Amino acid sequence: MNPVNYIYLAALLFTIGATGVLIRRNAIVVFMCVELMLNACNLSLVAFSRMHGNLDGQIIAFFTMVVAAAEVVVGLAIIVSLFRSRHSASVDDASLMKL
Amino acid sequence: MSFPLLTATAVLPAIGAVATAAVPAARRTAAKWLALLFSLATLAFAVAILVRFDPDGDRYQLTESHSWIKEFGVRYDLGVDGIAVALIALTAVLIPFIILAGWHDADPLETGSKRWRPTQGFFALILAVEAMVILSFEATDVFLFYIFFEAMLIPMYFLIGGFGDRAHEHGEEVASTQRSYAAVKFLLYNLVGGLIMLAAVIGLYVVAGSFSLPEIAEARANGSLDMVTSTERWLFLGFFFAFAVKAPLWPLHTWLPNAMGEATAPVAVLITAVVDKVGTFAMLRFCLGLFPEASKWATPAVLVLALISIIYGALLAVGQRDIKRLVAYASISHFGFIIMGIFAMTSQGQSGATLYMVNHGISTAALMLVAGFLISRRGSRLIADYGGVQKVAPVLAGTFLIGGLATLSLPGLAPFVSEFLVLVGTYASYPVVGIIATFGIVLAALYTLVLYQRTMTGPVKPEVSAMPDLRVRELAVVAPLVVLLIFLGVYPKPVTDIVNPAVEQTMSDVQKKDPQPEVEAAK
Amino acid sequence: MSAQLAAYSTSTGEAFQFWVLGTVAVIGALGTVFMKKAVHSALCLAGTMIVLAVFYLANGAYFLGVVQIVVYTGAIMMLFLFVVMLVGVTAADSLKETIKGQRWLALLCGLGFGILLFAGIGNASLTEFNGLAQANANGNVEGLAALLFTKYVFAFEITGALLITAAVGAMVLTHRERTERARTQRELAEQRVREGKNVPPLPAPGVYARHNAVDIAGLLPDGTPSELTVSKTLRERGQIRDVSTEALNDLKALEQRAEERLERTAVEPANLKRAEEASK
Amino acid sequence: MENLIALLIAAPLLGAAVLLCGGRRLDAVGHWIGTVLAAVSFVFGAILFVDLLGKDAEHRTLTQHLFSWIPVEGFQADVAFRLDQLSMTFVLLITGVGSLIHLYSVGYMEHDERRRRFFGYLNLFLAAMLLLVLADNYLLLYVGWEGVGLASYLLIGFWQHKPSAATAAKKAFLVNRVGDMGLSIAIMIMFTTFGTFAFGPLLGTHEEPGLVGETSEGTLTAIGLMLLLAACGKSAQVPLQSWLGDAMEGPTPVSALIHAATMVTAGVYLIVRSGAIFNAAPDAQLLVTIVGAVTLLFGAIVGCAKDDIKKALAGSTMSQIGYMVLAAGLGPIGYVFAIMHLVTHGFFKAGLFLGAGSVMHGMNDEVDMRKYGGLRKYMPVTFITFGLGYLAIIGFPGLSGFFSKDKIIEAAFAKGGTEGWILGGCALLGAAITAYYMTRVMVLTFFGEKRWQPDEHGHEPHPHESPSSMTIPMILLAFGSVFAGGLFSVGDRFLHWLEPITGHDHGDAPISAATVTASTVAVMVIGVTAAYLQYGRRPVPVVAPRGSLLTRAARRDLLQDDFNHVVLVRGGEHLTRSLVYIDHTLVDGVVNGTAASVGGLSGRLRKLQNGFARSYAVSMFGGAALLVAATLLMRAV
Repeated sequence: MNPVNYIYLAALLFTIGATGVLIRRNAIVVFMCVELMLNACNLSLVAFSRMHGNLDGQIIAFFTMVVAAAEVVVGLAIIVSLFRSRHSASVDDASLMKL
Repeated sequence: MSFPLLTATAVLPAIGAVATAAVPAARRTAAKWLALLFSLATLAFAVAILVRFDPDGDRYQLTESHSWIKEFGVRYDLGVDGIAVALIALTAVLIPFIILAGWHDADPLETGSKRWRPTQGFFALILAVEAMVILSFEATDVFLFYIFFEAMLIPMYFLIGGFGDRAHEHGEEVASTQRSYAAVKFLLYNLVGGLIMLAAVIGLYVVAGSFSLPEIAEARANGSLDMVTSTERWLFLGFFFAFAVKAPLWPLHTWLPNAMGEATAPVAVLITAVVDKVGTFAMLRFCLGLFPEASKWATPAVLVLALISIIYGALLAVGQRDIKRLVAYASISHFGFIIMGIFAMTSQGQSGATLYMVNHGISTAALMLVAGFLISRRGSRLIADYGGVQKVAPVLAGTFLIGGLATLSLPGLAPFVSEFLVLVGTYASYPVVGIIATFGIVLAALYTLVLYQRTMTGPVKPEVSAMPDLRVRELAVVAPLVVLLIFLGVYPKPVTDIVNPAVEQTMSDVQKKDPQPEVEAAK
Repeated sequence: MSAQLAAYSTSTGEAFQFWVLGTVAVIGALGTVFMKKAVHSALCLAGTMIVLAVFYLANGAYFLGVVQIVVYTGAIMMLFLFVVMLVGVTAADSLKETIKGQRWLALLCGLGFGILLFAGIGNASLTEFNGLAQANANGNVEGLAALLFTKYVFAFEITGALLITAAVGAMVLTHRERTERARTQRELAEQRVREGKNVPPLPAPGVYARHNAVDIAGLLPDGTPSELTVSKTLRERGQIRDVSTEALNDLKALEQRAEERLERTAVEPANLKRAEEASK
Repeated sequence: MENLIALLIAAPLLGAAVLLCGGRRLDAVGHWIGTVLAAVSFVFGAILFVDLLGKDAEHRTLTQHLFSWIPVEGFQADVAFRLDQLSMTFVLLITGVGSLIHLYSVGYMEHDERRRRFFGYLNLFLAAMLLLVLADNYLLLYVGWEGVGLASYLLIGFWQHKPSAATAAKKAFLVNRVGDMGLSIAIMIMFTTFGTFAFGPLLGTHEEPGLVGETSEGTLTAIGLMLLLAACGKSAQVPLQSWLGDAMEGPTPVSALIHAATMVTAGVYLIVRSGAIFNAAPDAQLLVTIVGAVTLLFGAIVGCAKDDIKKALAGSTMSQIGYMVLAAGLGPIGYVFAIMHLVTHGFFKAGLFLGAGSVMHGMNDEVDMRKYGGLRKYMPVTFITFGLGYLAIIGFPGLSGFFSKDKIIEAAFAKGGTEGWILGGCALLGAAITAYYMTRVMVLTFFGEKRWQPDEHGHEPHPHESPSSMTIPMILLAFGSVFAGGLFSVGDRFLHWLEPITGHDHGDAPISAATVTASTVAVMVIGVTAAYLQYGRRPVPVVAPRGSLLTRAARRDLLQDDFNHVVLVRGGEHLTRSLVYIDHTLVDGVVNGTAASVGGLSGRLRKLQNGFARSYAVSMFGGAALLVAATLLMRAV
């Protein structure tokens, strides 16, 4: 089997994640979808590194994980404080950007 | 490097504006005198220009040239030809009268109104306008001209929107809303024109690689720079549109009646007698100077529009109920004559048009300022509110009549000379247009005399029965204008001598010759 | 599977594994998106991640595979679950769209984007691939470490700084500074009296109750349930089980049994009335 | 000697300036200043006249070049004067009659507090009129032309507090403006055709012709028609005659000076002066004669119907000028007689008006002839002078009107052909009607029993003779109207005086002069007797009877005003109103509409910014997709 399929899979997961970000209103779920996208990227990176036969891809994937971790920590913190202030975790309720 | 007379003449009022604005609010009267002083000093400098200017010398004289923005070859180039000199003189002459006439227009309203009226600001703005107008008459660098052509709008906007007649009839709020409407309308119209012109200016730089009017004109003349016909036409239209808005040409005229109606009489005079002249002047200097071929191409259309302006403006003037709006429409009609003269492409037409700019300035000033005095006495702009003024205030009525007669260009008064020149010049090249335009003089008589009859004659209305006659200050404003009108009507030679050579230059720019009389042609 | 195998070939086994687990991963992803409750989404996501971990291993990224399981599925997903617990189920969970046209736009974009990606990958010439044989020659972890501490050391340090910053930031965000003194019991009581509502203490759950679960409202003497007896969170989530009817039935049953035992005639209406009055 | 010409104009101009700017302190002496300066001007005129008589006929043309007025390339207008026999005649008429009427006004305007201004205007008029006749080119003539228009505007509207006066003044100026338009167009054509509009090079003299001969007849006809239009405006010829009747709102001296003796005859001057052009454009000439003929009947008919004495006289003025125009249209045959009639008419018509004024003066400003009657014994001097003027105008043999009018009728027949017969017939008919309505005026005013009654204020008018300052001018004018004609025509003095300028030829009279004279006298007698039988024998009703259809029409100036009102005034009002509406809605609306639409569009775009992070995210995502697409396309290309 051609490992390019891994890439296709990654693309598919990424797209699903992105769509999820767009259609879900619960901030937590939105975050999960973001994670999904990141993971998709990681998958593609790993597959690429295998193709090119060097480990840089994996390194990048590794960094991605770290960054994802950091991002999740901060993001969830934000969600929590948001929920405290307005008793809702819906991203639509935080629509103060309206003019 | 000789003394930069042109810069000085323009800078002086600018300094005056700053100084006047700097006067503390308590010293209102001092500010007025200061402004008057500066305007008179400017007049002195303008006279100096007149003296130093040699009609038979080179085309642009007293030139100054400094590099400004090297990257785009924008230069600070000043220079005047006969036409510019005449108009600078007109501006410098009118401003003191405008200031004197508006002496009390910007005083705080005593009738309980809370609206803040910065007296100093009024006079400072007037001086600022003067400075910019003079600079735009002097600039020979297209970009430089454009800057002042646009910057002029800012002080004008505040003059129109900030100061109006004391509205006794309808409440202050109503008046101020109408005023701001007028101001915004003025600004928008002219900005649109200006922006289109800006595009054309840039386009011109792209095509010609320079902003300098003499260079480009020279290059056009000796064929070293030939534009693609379509390009030239587009650029011409870009410039012409802006000038047509400024010197209201039908159908771009509707801002003028609002602006002149809502502004105080002196400001109205400033608009129509000074600022709008920049538009017609620029047609003569830039449209014809830069795009001779396109000008000739556009001539028929422009003439038709001018003709419409003449008749249409006059007819609407007849239909007005508001004194100031009536004068405004009359001005539209007169601007039609000016533009017609410019594009008739005969030396009579163009000399007439230039002369017309000067004379129209003076005559409108006379009529409008007297009308302003009248309005300030009664507090209403409606013609129907007056009647029989002649009996209680004969001098006022008399000067008003003279102003009106000048407006209908009675022979012996200055406007007749210019109007007849324009008509003859137009007839020489476009007989039909000339003949139709002649109907304008009948209509002019109609609206002027109707105005005079309804306001000044007939039984005395009770409201006007206590109306005082002209005061000394007001007489000091009107009398010199009347004298000028009569003098220039009887002996216009001084002006024509200055103007004619410049007009010849313009004619040679557009490579036009006066049509020969049939008889000589036959020989 | 062994390192060699992963290194340079794709065996049919891997193919089989890919197709099976790939399907699982996709299902998981879809579940993440379309599950109604956040908890379920989280579980689906966890599943997907584990599958991905397996794929990492299959691609010879042994270290990453492990990290994926430990860090992601272990730590991060737990974090998610904690937050879900804190926030609880909210009205935001409903999949009903509130912004007009949002869903269709989203699906359209997603579809287009996916197609484009596939197209892109399609014309990308990704046929040749040389395995990780010599890269992983002396161990995948060593390989990574070598790169990480030589080539990418700078980035590595920065990442550390990032993590610390994130930790501090999380604390700052979640820690709420008390601006005013907490009100004492006395003050609260006084306020209740001032407002004149709930002057007696709130009713405890389980009055006439047959259950002692927190999500069951206590019943008033007339048998109607009192919302006040249930915690605020449950109320907001609308997770109150109403048992008033069955309680009333139980009451009837009780009375009947009592009659049978005491051979009494039916209670006089008067008493009943009095009882009702007392209950009011 | 030439320099006197400028002074001729300068004197009254100075007077006007002084009186109008002088202010109240001149009220006491103002009228005398005005009168004296008019007289001074007359003296200058007399001196120049003597000087001209001294020269031989061919060299009686003096020119004075003051300064270059409007020099623009080919267009050279100078302020230059030209005094020849033709303008000399006018100068004497204007200054002479003018001075007399100044004198008359001293008495007539005694009780008017604005008398000073009145004299200022009169002087202004004299200056403008002199400029008109002395100008050496058409443009300068145009200045005088509109100048007299202005003066007449000011004087008609002198009693501005009367709305009727103000309206009449405006009407006069406007109608004149229409004529002026013709004149200015004529000047334009001249300039473009000949490159000049100065009399000298343009018209030439009869020995060496001017540029006129060198262009097509069509052009000349055009010029001629335009000049005719101007003449119609100024001389109240059909179709531009409607203003003259209303102009009687002005003080009577004004009617006498401007609207009888001088200004209204400017049209005739213009035609005669431009003779060279008309001679070369027969079509234009024919039209001139037709206009003249129509007007002389029109005016006469109107004159018969009016009960207002001044309006009746105005009608007669119109008709007399019709005679002059008719004569002027006949070309060299008639020019001289046109001018001759103009002068004699100046005398007797001014006299008649002054008489009318004196009558009104005595009847506290009653103008309705039906309220006069039997005044001859109350104001004898007025009666006699008026009577002499009356005899003169109806052409009583031996008086001046007889000679001039008779010559015109002869000339009309002498035109020859059917035209000659028609024109002559009209002229004769006109003579009959003239006799009729003048007799009517005379009888109604001075004969019969007295018909006046107290006015609304209740005080009975007690007619009395006017002061000497008024009677003296009347007497002098009466002399003029008696003897001028004889003086001129005995030995054809006037003919020889003017011939060098206008040229003359006798035409071919189909009937002998004697026959014409006889018939003229005959129709005159018929007219007089008819009027006498109608008004002298029977008592005159104080209130005018309804009268026949013609009478009623004539009272309304043969419905000309109604036509103007309906067609021009009403139509104009509607036109302007609709235009104002259009300007406000259409022209302005387009702009405002654009503004509104832009605002609406931006408002709609604004809705996209709904503040929901997710919808922003969608656009981001879409953007990303587009980027990918773009990159792919790039690679594909």
